[in-house]
Amino acid sequence: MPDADLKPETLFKYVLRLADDQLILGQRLGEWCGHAPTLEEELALANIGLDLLGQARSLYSYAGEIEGKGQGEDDLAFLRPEREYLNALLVEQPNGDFAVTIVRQVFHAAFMVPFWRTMTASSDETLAAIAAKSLKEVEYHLRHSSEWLIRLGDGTEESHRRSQDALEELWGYASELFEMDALADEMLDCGIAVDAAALKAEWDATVNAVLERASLTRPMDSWSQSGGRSGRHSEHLGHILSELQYMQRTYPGLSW
Amino acid sequence: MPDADLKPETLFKYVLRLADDQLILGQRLGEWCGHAPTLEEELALANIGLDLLGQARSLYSYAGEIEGKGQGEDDLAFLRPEREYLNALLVEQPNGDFAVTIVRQVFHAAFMVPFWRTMTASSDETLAAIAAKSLKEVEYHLRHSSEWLIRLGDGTEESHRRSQDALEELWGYASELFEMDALADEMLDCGIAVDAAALKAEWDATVNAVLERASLTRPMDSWSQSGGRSGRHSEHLGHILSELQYMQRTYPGLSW
Amino acid sequence: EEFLAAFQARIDAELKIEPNDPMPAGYRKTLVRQIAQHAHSEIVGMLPEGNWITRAPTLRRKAALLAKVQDEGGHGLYLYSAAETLGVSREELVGQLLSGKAKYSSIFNYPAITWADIGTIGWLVDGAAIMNQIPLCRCSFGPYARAMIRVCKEESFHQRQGYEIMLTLCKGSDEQKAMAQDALDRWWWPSLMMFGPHDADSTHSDQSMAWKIKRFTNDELRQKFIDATVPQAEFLGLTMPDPDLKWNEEKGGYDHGEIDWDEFWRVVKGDGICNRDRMKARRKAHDDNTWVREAALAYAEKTAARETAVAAE
Amino acid sequence: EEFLAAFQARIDAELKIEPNDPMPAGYRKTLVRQIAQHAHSEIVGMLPEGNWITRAPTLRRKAALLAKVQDEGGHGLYLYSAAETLGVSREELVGQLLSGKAKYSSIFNYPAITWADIGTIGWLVDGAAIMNQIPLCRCSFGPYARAMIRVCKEESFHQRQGYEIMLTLCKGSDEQKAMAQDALDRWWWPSLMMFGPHDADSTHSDQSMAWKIKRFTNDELRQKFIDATVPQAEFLGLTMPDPDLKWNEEKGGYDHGEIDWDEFWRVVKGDGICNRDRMKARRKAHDDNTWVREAALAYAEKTAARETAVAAE
Repeated sequence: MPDADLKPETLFKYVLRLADDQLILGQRLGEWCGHAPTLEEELALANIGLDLLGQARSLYSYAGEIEGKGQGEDDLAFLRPEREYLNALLVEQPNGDFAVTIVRQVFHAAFMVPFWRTMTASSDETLAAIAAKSLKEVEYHLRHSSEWLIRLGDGTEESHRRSQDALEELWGYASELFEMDALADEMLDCGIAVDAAALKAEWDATVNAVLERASLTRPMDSWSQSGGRSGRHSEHLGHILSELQYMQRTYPGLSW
Repeated sequence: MPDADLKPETLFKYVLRLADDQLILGQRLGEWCGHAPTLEEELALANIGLDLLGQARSLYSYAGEIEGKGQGEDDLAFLRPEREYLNALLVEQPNGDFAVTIVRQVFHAAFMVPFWRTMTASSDETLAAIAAKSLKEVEYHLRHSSEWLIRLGDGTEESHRRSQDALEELWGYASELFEMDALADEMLDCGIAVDAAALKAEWDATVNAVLERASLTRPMDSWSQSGGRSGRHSEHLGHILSELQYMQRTYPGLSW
Repeated sequence: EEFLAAFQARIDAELKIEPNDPMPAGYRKTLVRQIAQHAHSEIVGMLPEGNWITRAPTLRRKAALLAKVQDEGGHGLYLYSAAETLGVSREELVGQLLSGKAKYSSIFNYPAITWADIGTIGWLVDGAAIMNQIPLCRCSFGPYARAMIRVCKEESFHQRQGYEIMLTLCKGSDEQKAMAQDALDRWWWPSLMMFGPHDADSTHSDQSMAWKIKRFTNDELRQKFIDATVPQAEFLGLTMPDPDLKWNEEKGGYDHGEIDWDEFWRVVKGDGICNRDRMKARRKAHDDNTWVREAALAYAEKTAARETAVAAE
Repeated sequence: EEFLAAFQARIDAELKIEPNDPMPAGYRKTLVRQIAQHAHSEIVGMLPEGNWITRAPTLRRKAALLAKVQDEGGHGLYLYSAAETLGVSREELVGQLLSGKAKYSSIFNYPAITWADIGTIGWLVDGAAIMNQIPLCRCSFGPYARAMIRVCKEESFHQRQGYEIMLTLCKGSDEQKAMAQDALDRWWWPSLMMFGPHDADSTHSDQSMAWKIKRFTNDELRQKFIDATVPQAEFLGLTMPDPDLKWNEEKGGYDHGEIDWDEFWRVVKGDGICNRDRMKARRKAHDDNTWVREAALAYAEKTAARETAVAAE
């Protein structure tokens, strides 16, 4: 159970950040449906998308409980304005070609594996339980996407070029994953949160190993973007939301 | 003023069909903003889009008056469910490459020129006035898009191939424009509507002349699609609406 | 002659034919065509439902829909594998789909334009598919029969899920009820067409029946489907869009109105509202990702070469 | 030497320099750079607003926004034409934009994420642009000065339109007011940065002032903008996101807090939230449509050849 001095709003926001990451990335993967490179990959992308949606659902339900105002998973997932979505910018980036989708997944999964592993030791039992279940899932996501990145990097000249381009395109969005702020620090002090900054070394090692096997070059740390955690998004999120929220906005308050 | 035995619902629906055609095509043209082939064409597409939006606004306002339930242009444009949009399938087809956009525009304008010209003689004074204003606009649309089609057809091998493909892709959607049904017949009998079927000969002559100058081949009449006039759309319309309606659905009842 | 008789005797004894067994060329050809068509239907069938994944109204429905579409992809996989046991590669079959040479179920050329269509597709389209497929679990060709057992189990789950969506809508607001009724109005006749032409007009039926690839005629299956579905519609409080539909005490089933076979053939021949969009989507997925498949192949070859080199050291 | 003195004398006499007049290489180069940068800004500036055309909340706003974006394209056209009078082609200038060699106003690397951003862009961004541009109507180079007169007229219409959007939001619901305040919070500082570095840090200023390409310093223009804008914000009932902002009776203007020049330079150097998206969008529009421009050229050549052939008969 959370600390006595912990404000529920703080925990609520922290859990929403996590939930939004998984929802928006799951939504992006859903866009691949019917358009994937092979039938096997069609199934794999759906599988990863389903895992992420499942994680998002557990997290939103928990956030609703913490908030205690009767909001359920759907209220939180569908009925907030854009500026209240707290996902990292990485996950809202467009699918691009398959290389972009795979690089985005490697970046995300290489972060989530140590994140959920550390979170299993959270003093918050609900988060610890979600972490234990999610860890197994993201381990598979990391394995699957890394294998693809190796294949693409070490495949043909075209696939090498496309994957190197994808790396350059997304590189600057990775650093936001490791950002800590007052809210995350407070949660860390309570023993609830993960010190995201401390996961950078493992992420680097994981990504470097994949890049080496893929004969790809690690991009320079010459730029970085953030803002998602405070709801300052790229222009992509609004278009995601116009589809995501369409039914709930058009027919408010109904059961489906 | 409308006939004594004319039901207002009939006129309302007839005007909505017209309004929806112009709105949806205008919305599609708006998608080109910032992505057109040249700066001059950027301005031209915006210009055509603006004309169509303007026509749609006059028509929706009039439809709202006919209905007499206090619905304004925005209520009608933004707050109906998909099945109540009555536009022809042609105008909701995706922009595709520039050739597809141009062919769609030629098909539409080659129909609207004789349509509005005939409508200027409508016994409904409002429609006759809208027609007079719109006629000048669509004459420009027809000229502009025909000139492009000629350029593309008689340009390079690639542009010829792309414009022939675009013709084949959209050909079967043209016939819906000429369809008459009980509603349109009733309006025709009252002296309000245009006999769309009777415009086919002029459309054929216009399009044939352009195709000849463009060295393009008129496609075979081997298929045709309809359903839009009774709200049976392709899957494209739903995605158009999720963007079009987003703000009004999210923030109902506000002034902007 | 003698071989054909012996083959027929095996069939009549309800013995399964396996891939390496000798079989008449016509039997092989019929099966390849049917299994491939079935596989293609699963793949193309992902598109109308896939169209709603980004817009599903709740997270639970979104997850269920994504899982369903994933199952359909899985069915496609088993079925292509079953066809491959007959000596034709998946690439070849997919090539036939993309060139327009091979057919897929025409039902997927109708658009999924409202959320109620997702319910209706589960309820009626999967329902009709199950009617067609349950007898196929006893098909004389072993790999197809076994694939069908697995497929049917999942389809019937999808069918219940679709019905449950309809139930939710029908218990909901007036708008939701209207949405459900509208979807039924649009999908009912096309779902009856899924069973194919009337027996009198069906070309491949007799031989397929003899070979026990088919065990019921089109009209028999259609009748079973109608008889099962009408009470479900009644329970939902929906009206069937067929004024001629009525219980026939004598035959113990429903009589129905005339099916619009012109529409059926028009859509089969490529003129349904979505035929072009479906093929465009499949071709685009294939063409845009050629480089990915090439990369996977190149990598596999490199890896194999490296392993050989290591083994040779 | 003598030529330079004579040129400066013309400038000092407020005579306009026209394209065919002799002019120092530096003058020409400065003008080409500035006019091109200005033209590129108009073109890139279409993107953040273009992002809302499909989602504008009412038909009236949709039409006004589309018209506004169209005006910006038109400004781009005049400005490229003005630059062309100095002997550099539009193709060359566009090439410099797409290669990343030429700059455009950094403000357009911030995203337009809510509808209030559309209001704020009109109010603040067009407002700041006008402050910069009004003196340019008296620029020593004739074609640029004349283009600016037309541009300024339209920009000031856009600025009023943007302010009117803000007024509507601020008279609206709590959500709308919050949306307006949020947009101001995000756009205020970037709009102050539009005037460029402080005079002490500004590299090109002195020579441009002497040549009367520039007539006020960056800080002077920024001060004018702040002084004009603060009362407008007060009228809207919005709070400026600068706790140090306060009226200074002595200088007869507002003092303001420290501008984050690190952010300014980061965005100028390509690391704003949208720099990559903007360039990707422009390059894609260019590359995807190469075939269209080639077709237009091929057609023009064919037509010219035909006309020549006819004339020769």
